[in-house]
Amino acid sequence: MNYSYTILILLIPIAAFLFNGLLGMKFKPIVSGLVGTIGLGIVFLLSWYTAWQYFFVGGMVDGEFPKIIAMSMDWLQFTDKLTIRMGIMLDPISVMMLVVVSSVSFMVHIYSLGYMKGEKGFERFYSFLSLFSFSMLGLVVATNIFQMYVFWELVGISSFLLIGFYYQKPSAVAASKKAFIVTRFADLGFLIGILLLSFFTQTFDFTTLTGADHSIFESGAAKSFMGMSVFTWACLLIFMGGAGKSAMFPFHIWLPDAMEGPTPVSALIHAATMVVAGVFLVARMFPVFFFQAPDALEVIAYVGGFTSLFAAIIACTQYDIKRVLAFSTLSQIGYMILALGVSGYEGHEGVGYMASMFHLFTHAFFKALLFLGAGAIIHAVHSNVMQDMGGLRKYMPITHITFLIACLTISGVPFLSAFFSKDEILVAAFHHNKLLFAVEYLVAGITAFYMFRLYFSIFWGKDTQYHHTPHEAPKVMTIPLMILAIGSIFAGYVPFAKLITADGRPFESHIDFAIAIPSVLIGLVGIGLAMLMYRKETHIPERISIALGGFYKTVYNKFYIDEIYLFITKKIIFNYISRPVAWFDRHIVDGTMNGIGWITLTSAKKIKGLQSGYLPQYGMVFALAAVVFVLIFAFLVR
Amino acid sequence: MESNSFFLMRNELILVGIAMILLVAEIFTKPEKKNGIITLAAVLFGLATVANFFPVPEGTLFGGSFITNPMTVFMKSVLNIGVFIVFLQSVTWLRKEENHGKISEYFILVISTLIGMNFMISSGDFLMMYIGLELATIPIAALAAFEKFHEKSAEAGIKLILTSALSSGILLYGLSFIYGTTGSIYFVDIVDKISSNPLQTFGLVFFVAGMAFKISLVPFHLWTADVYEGAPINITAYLSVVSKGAAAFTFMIILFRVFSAVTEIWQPLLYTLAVATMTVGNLFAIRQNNMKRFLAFSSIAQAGFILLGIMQGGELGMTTVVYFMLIYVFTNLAAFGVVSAISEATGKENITDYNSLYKTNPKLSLIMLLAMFSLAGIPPVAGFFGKFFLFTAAGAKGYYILVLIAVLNATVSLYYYLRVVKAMLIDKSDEPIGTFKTPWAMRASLLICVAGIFVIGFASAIYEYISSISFGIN
Amino acid sequence: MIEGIPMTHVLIVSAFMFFAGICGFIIRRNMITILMSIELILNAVNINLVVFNKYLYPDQLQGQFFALFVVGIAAAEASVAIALIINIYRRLNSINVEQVNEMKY
Amino acid sequence: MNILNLFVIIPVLTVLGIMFVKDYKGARMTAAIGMSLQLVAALVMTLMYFAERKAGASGEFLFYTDITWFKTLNIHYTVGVDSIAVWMICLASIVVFAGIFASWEVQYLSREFYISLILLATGVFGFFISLDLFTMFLFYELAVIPMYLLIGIWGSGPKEYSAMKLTLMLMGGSALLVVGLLGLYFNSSAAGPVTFNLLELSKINFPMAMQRFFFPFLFVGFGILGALFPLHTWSPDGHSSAPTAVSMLHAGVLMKLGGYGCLRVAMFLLPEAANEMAWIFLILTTISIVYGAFGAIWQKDLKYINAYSSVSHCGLVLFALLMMNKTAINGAVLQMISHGLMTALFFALIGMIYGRTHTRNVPEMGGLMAVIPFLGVSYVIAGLASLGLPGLSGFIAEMTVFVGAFAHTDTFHRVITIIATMSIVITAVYILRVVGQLLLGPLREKEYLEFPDARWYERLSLVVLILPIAIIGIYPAFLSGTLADAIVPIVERLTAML
Repeated sequence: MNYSYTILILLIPIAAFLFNGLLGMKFKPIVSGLVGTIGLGIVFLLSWYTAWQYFFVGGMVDGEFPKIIAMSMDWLQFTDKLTIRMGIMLDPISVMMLVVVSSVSFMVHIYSLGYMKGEKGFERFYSFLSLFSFSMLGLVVATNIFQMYVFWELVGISSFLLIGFYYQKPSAVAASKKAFIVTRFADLGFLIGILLLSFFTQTFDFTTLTGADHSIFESGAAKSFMGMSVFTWACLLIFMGGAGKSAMFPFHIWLPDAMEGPTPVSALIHAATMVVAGVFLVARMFPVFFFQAPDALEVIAYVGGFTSLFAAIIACTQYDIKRVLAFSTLSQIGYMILALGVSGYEGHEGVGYMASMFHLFTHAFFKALLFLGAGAIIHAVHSNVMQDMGGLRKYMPITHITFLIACLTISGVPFLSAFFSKDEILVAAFHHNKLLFAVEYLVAGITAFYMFRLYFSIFWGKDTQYHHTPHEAPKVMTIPLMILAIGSIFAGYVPFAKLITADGRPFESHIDFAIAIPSVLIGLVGIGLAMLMYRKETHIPERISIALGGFYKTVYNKFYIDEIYLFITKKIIFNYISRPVAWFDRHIVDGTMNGIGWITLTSAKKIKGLQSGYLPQYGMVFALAAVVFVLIFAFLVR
Repeated sequence: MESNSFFLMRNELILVGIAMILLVAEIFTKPEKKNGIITLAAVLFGLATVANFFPVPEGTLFGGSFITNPMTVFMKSVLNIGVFIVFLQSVTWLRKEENHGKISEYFILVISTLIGMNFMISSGDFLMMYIGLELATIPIAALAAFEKFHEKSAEAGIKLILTSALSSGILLYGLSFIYGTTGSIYFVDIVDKISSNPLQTFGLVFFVAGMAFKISLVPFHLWTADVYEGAPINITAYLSVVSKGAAAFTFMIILFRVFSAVTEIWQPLLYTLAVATMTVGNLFAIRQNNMKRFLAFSSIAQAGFILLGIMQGGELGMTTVVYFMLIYVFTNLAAFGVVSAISEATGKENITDYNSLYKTNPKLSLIMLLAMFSLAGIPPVAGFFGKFFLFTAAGAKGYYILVLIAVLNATVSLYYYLRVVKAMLIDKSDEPIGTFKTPWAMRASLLICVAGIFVIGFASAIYEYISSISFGIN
Repeated sequence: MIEGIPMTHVLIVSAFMFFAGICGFIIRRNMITILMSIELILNAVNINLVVFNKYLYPDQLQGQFFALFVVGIAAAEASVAIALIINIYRRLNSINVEQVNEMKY
Repeated sequence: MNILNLFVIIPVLTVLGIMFVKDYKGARMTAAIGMSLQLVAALVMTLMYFAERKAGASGEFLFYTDITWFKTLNIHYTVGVDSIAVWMICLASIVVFAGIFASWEVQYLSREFYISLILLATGVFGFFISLDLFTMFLFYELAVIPMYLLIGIWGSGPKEYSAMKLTLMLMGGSALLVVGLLGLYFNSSAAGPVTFNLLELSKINFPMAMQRFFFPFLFVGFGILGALFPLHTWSPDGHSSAPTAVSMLHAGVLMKLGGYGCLRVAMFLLPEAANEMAWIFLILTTISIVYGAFGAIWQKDLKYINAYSSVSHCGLVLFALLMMNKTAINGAVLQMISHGLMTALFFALIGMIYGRTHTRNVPEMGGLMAVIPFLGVSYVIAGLASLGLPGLSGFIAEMTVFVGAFAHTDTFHRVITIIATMSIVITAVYILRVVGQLLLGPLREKEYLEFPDARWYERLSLVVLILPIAIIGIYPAFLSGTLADAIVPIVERLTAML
C-alpha cells in the first residue's frame, strides 16, 4: 500500500503560506482567502482518503494496525546514531489526528471567509492559518520525537502570530507574548526530556521507542537521579512540554488570554487542534510512559484531574463567553489527560487510552462548533461579554440550534457524541482510581451547568435592546456550523475501540450503564440548575455570588494564578535578577575595566613629581640609582 | 701600517672632509648667499650616505682601537640616513632670519657629533669609546642651545651639558675600576679577565648607567624630556633618533664584546631597566600635551623595547635591535617631520592644536597616523615587525613575563598614540590649523620616511641582510 | 711615586673626591660650583686611572694616557658649559640652578 | 595562482581603487563592486573546495601554498583552508557585502570609511586563510585596528570612549596572544628550526608544563574577542557606538575570530591543557551565556540588547567548543555562522530603524510594523532566528550544541548544559519584549507615517542575510554534513590522550 502522496498534505499548506505571505498583498484579499481555503480543501479530502485507505483498505496486519513510514528523509545528523529525520508516519492516532485537524481547519478556513471579511491583513491571516495547518499536520505525522519538537515549535510560533493578529491592540500583543513564552518555558522541559531520552536510548524514532523491543532502555534504566529513574525524569519533562501546549495546570494561564485572537483562530488552535497536542504527545509516547515511567503516568493522571476540576469551577464565574469556552476546553483536555493517565496497555486495560483519543475526536467537533458559534454571536453583537447579550434565539436561529446541540453534547446528553467518549473515560477512571473518578463525575455536572449558564444567558435571559438588531451570520459562516453540528452528533458512533487502541489491537467496548446513567443524571441536574438561574433574568446568581463572598472573588480572579506568575516574572526575574545583572555588568565588571584605566592615569599624575625640571634632583636620582644598582648587583645578586 | 688601510675609516674621513669643506665655504660665501650652504651640505651628505653603502673590508686600525666590520658599517649607514633626513627637514628652519648666521655651524656641529658616534660604534677600546662619546655629546649641548635667544633652548643646553658631564664622570669612574681590575682598556684584552667580582660589577654598573643616560633609560632619563622640549625640533629629532641609536649600538656592541662573561649580571640589570623604562615612559607620555615632550617620552618607552633585543645577547638580538632602529629612524623622523612642518608653518606644538587637522591637511595627518601606528606596532606598517621581532628575541631567552609586560606596555602606549590620531581625525576644533603648503625638502624627507615605513616591514631581504652580518656573544 | 703610601689610601681619597663631587652637584645652587664639582669627579677618575696604572701595571701607560685625554676633554666640556652658563646669565641675570626649571613634568 | 590569495588581493585593490575616486558615490560603488567580487570568489572557492573533496583530495587543508618570508626566523606566508575556514570565509564575505549596502548612505568622509571597512575585511579574510601563526596574528591585529577609526569617526554616542575601550581591550587580548604564540614558537622544536606553521605545530606533543603555562594565554587572548565573561564589556559599548556596518562586521565576523582562534590555535595545539582546564572556562562560558541573556532583558537600547545577546550567543560558541566532541564542535561552528548572519541582520535593521526614528531607545518607539513592514518582518525573522525557531539557522546550531554537550556522562557537564539551555527561554523573553514594544502595539508618533519602507539597497542587504539563515534552517545537511573533514582531526587530537 503506497502512501507517498501524503507528502502533499504537508506541501500544499506550506505552499499556500508562502504564496499568501510573499505575494498575498499583490492580489485582492479574496484571492488569498480562496487559495488557502481550496488548498485546505484538498488536504481535507486527502486526509479522509488516507484514513479510509489506512483503516479499511490497508487494515490490520496480523491483528494490529501497523506503523507505516510513508516517507522519511535525513534532515540533520547529530551523531552517527542520532539523526533528525523528516518524515510521515501513519498509525491510528496520527491518521485520526489528520482527519481532525484537516476537517476543523477546513471548516475554519471557510468560516473565516465570512468572519474576517474586510479585515485589514486578510491575506496575512490566511497565510498564518496555512502555516499553522502545515505545522500541526507535520506535528501529528512526525516519525520521530525531534521532528515532533520541530513542528511543536512551529505550531507555537504560528499560534503566537495568530493570537497577535490584531498587532496594534496592546492586549493582543501581550496575550500572544504570554502564550509564546509560557509554552516556550514548558518546551524547555520537553527539550531536556528529549535530550535525556535520546542520550540513553540513542534514538529519536517513535517506532523504536514505542516498539516491543525494550532493550534500548536498559542502559539508562539503572541510573537514577534524586530518587527517580532517568526515564521517569525524561517522561515528566516531556510531559511538561505537553502540559504547556495543552495548558494543563500550572501552565494554563496563557489559554484564556489567547482568546484575544480572532475567534476562528480560537476555534482552530485553542479548542480543536493545538491544545490537544499535549494529549497527542502523551498518547504517542504512551508505551514509553507505561513501561518505563509508570509513576510519571500517575502524575499525569492527577494533573489532568485537577485541571479539569479547577478549570470547570472557574468557568462558572466568567462572563466573557470566549473565556468560558476556553476554561471548558481546559477542563475537557483535563479529561483526556486523565484518561491517558489512568489507562493500561493490553486489550481492555487500554480503554483509557482509547477513550482519551475518542474524546479528543469528539471534542474537536463540538468545541470547534461552540467557538464558531460564539464567533457568529460576537460578529452579530460586537461584544463578547454575556451581559450585553440575551434573547438572541429570535435573531439568529441557526446559530442558536447548532449552539444548543453543542451544549447538549458537551454536557454528555445520551446518544450525542461526547456521551460515549466521556462515559469511556469515566469507566477507565472508575476502574483505576476512585478519587479521580469522583472528581470527574463532579466535573461532568459542573460542565453541564456552566455550559447552559452560557447558553441561556446568551439566547434567553433578559431581552437586551441592541442599538442595531443582530442578524444571522452569512451562509459561508453558518454552513460550517451545521457541518460541525452533524459531526458532533454522530462522531460518537465511530467504533474507536476497533480502530485506535493503546497496543494497536482492537477490543470489545460497551456502554457501562452503571456509570453512564448517573453521569447523565448529574449532567441533567447541572442543566436544570442553569435553567433555574439563567432561563429568566433572576437575582439568584448575585445572591449566590454574594453568599460565597471571598471564594467567589477568588474563583472569579482565576485563583490569582496570573498574579502569581506576574509576581515571579516582573518582580523576581526582572527586578531581582535581570536588573542586578545589568547593574553588576555596568558597575562591577565594566567598572573594573575602567578602574584599570583610571589607576593608570592617576598613577601617571602622581609620579609627575619625578620630573621636577630641577637639575640637582636629576643628578641625585642619577647617582642614587647608580649606587643602588651597584649594591644590588654587586652584593645581593650572586 | 700602509695608507690604504685608512680606507677602513672611510665614513669618518668623508664626514671630516665635508665638515672642512663647509668650514671653507662658510668663509668664502657672501652673507646673502649663505642659503647655498644648505644645499651644498645636503648634497654632499647625501653622497656620503650613498657612498657608505659600498662594501668595506673588515679590519682594525691603531692597534685594535678602531674596528670595522660590515655590522658597524651598516650601523653607520643607518645613522647617516637618519641625519640626512634630519638635514632635509631642517632646511626651512635654517632659512629663518635668526638662524641665518649660523647655518654652517649647524651642519658642522651635527656632522662632528656624527663623527663621534661613528667612532663610538667602531671603537675597540674604552678610550676611543669615551672620546667618541664626548665628541657626540658636547656639540649637541651647543646645538640644543642653538636658538640662544629662546629661554627654553638655553635651559635645554645647560641641562644637557651638566647632566651629561655628570654621567660621563660616573661612567669614567666605573671604567677606571674596569681598568684597575683588568689592566687594559682594550676590549680584546679585557674580555678574558672579566669576572663577577664586586669591583668589576661596580664598574659594569657605572658603565651601564653612563650609557643608559645616553639611551635615556629610566631612571637615568630625566634630562630627556626637558632637553627635547627645549631644543629646536630638528635637534630633538636628531637626539631622539640618531644619538639614541648610536648609543644603543655602542652599548650593545660593548656588552656583547666585553661583558660577555657576566651576562648573568647585566641581563637582570637590563631586565629591571627595561621594565622601569617602558612603564615610566608610558606613564609620563600619557599626560603630555606638548608634542615634542610627548615624543620624548614615547622615545623613552621605545628605548625600553630596544633593551629586550639587547638582552637576548645573540645574533638574533643584534639583528632585531638594528632592524628595529632602522624602522625607528624612519618612523620617528616621520613624526618629527610633521611636527616640525606644522611648527614652522604655524608655531603650534600642542596635541590639542592638532584637532581636526585631517580636514585641513589630510596628507600630513595621514603621515602622522602612519607614524603613530608604526610606533605603536600596528600592522601592516613596519613598526609591527620591529616590535614583534624584539619580543621574539626576548622570548628566545624565555623571558615570557617580560614579553607580557612589554606587550601590555605597548597596549598602554597605543592609548596615547591613538590620542594623537583622535585629535587629528575625530576631535572638532574651532580654529583648526590652516591649510599650508609644505616646502619641497620636507616633502622629500616625509616621502622617504613613508616609503621606509611601508617597505622595510615587508621586505624581508633587509632583515635577512642584517642577520647575515650580525654577531652575538662569541 | 711616594714610598709607603698603600694604594688603598689613594683610592679612598679619590672615592672621597668622587662623592664630594656628586654631593656638590646635588647640593650646590651655583652653576659654576656645579661645574667645579663635576671637575672634582673627573679628577677622582684621573687619580684612579693613574694610581692603578702606577701601582698595578707599571710596565704600561694606558691609564695615564686615558687620564690625559680625560683632562683635555674636561677642558672642552667646561668651556662649552661656561658658554652656556653665560648664555643663561644673559637670559635670567642669574646662574642659580633653581631658576632653570621652566620645563618640568 | 592560488585562489585564496584573491581574498587578500581583491580588498587591497579595492582600497587602492577607492583612493582614486572623487566623491562618495564613486567610493561606495567601488566598494560594492569589490566586495561583490569577493562574494563571488568566496562562493567559487567553496564550490571548488567541495569539488576537490569529492574528488578525494585528502590532507587537512586544501589550496595549500607556502612561501618563505623571513627565512632566518622561519616565518612563512602559508595559506590553506579546511571546511570550517571555507564557511567562515563565506560568512565573512556575505556580511561584508551586506555591510557595504547597509552603509550606503555614509557621506561624511565616505572614502576613508569604506577604506577602513575594507581593511577590516582584509584582516578577517587573511586571518581565516592563513596557516602561519605569525601572518595569522598580523591579520588579526590588522582587523582590530580599523575599528578604532570606524567607531571613533563615524560612531554615535560616547564614541571616543567606546572606541578606545574596545581597541585597548582587544589589544590587551593580543598582548596575551603574543606571549602564547612565542611560547608555541620556541617550544616547537628542541633542535632545528622553530616554526609558526600550524600544521607542523599540530604534529608536536608539547610537554605538559609548557601547555599549562601557555594555554590560558592563548585561550583568553582569543576569548576576549569571543566576549568571554568577564572580559566582554568592550562589546556592549563598542557595538552601541559603532556605525551600522561596523557593528555588523564586528559582531558578525570579528567576534568569530575569537572562537575560531580558540579552536584552531589554543585547543588544537595544546590539547592536554585544554582538557585539563576546560572546566574553568566552561564555567565562565556558562556564566556568559545566561548572564548575557539576563543582561539583555533589562536593556533599553536596541544595540545594547543585541550586544548582550551576542555575549550570550558567542558564549555558547566557546561553551560548545570546550565540550570537545564532534557534535558539539560541529554545533559551535554552526552557531558561529548562524549567529554571524543573524546578528549582522539585527544590526543592519537597527541601523535602518535608527536612521528613521533617530532613537534606539525601545520605550520611545512603538507600532513600527504598520509603517515599515519590510523592516519589521525582517526584524521578526531575525528575532525568531535568534530564539531558535525551527526552520531558521539558530535552531539548528543550538540543538546541535545541546545534543553534543549532553553527550557527556558526568553530572557537571549535564548541569551546565541544562543551565545553558535555559538561555533559549530567556532569549525568547527579551526578543519578544523588543518585538512587542518596538514593532507591535499602536503607532506611537504621528510622524512615523512619513517613514519610507526599506529602500532597494536596504532590501538587498537584508535579503542577502535572510536567505542563508532560512536556507541553513530549512536544509541544514548541506552545511552541517560538510564539516567533518575539519573537525575529525581536531577532535582526535583533543581526545587522543583520554
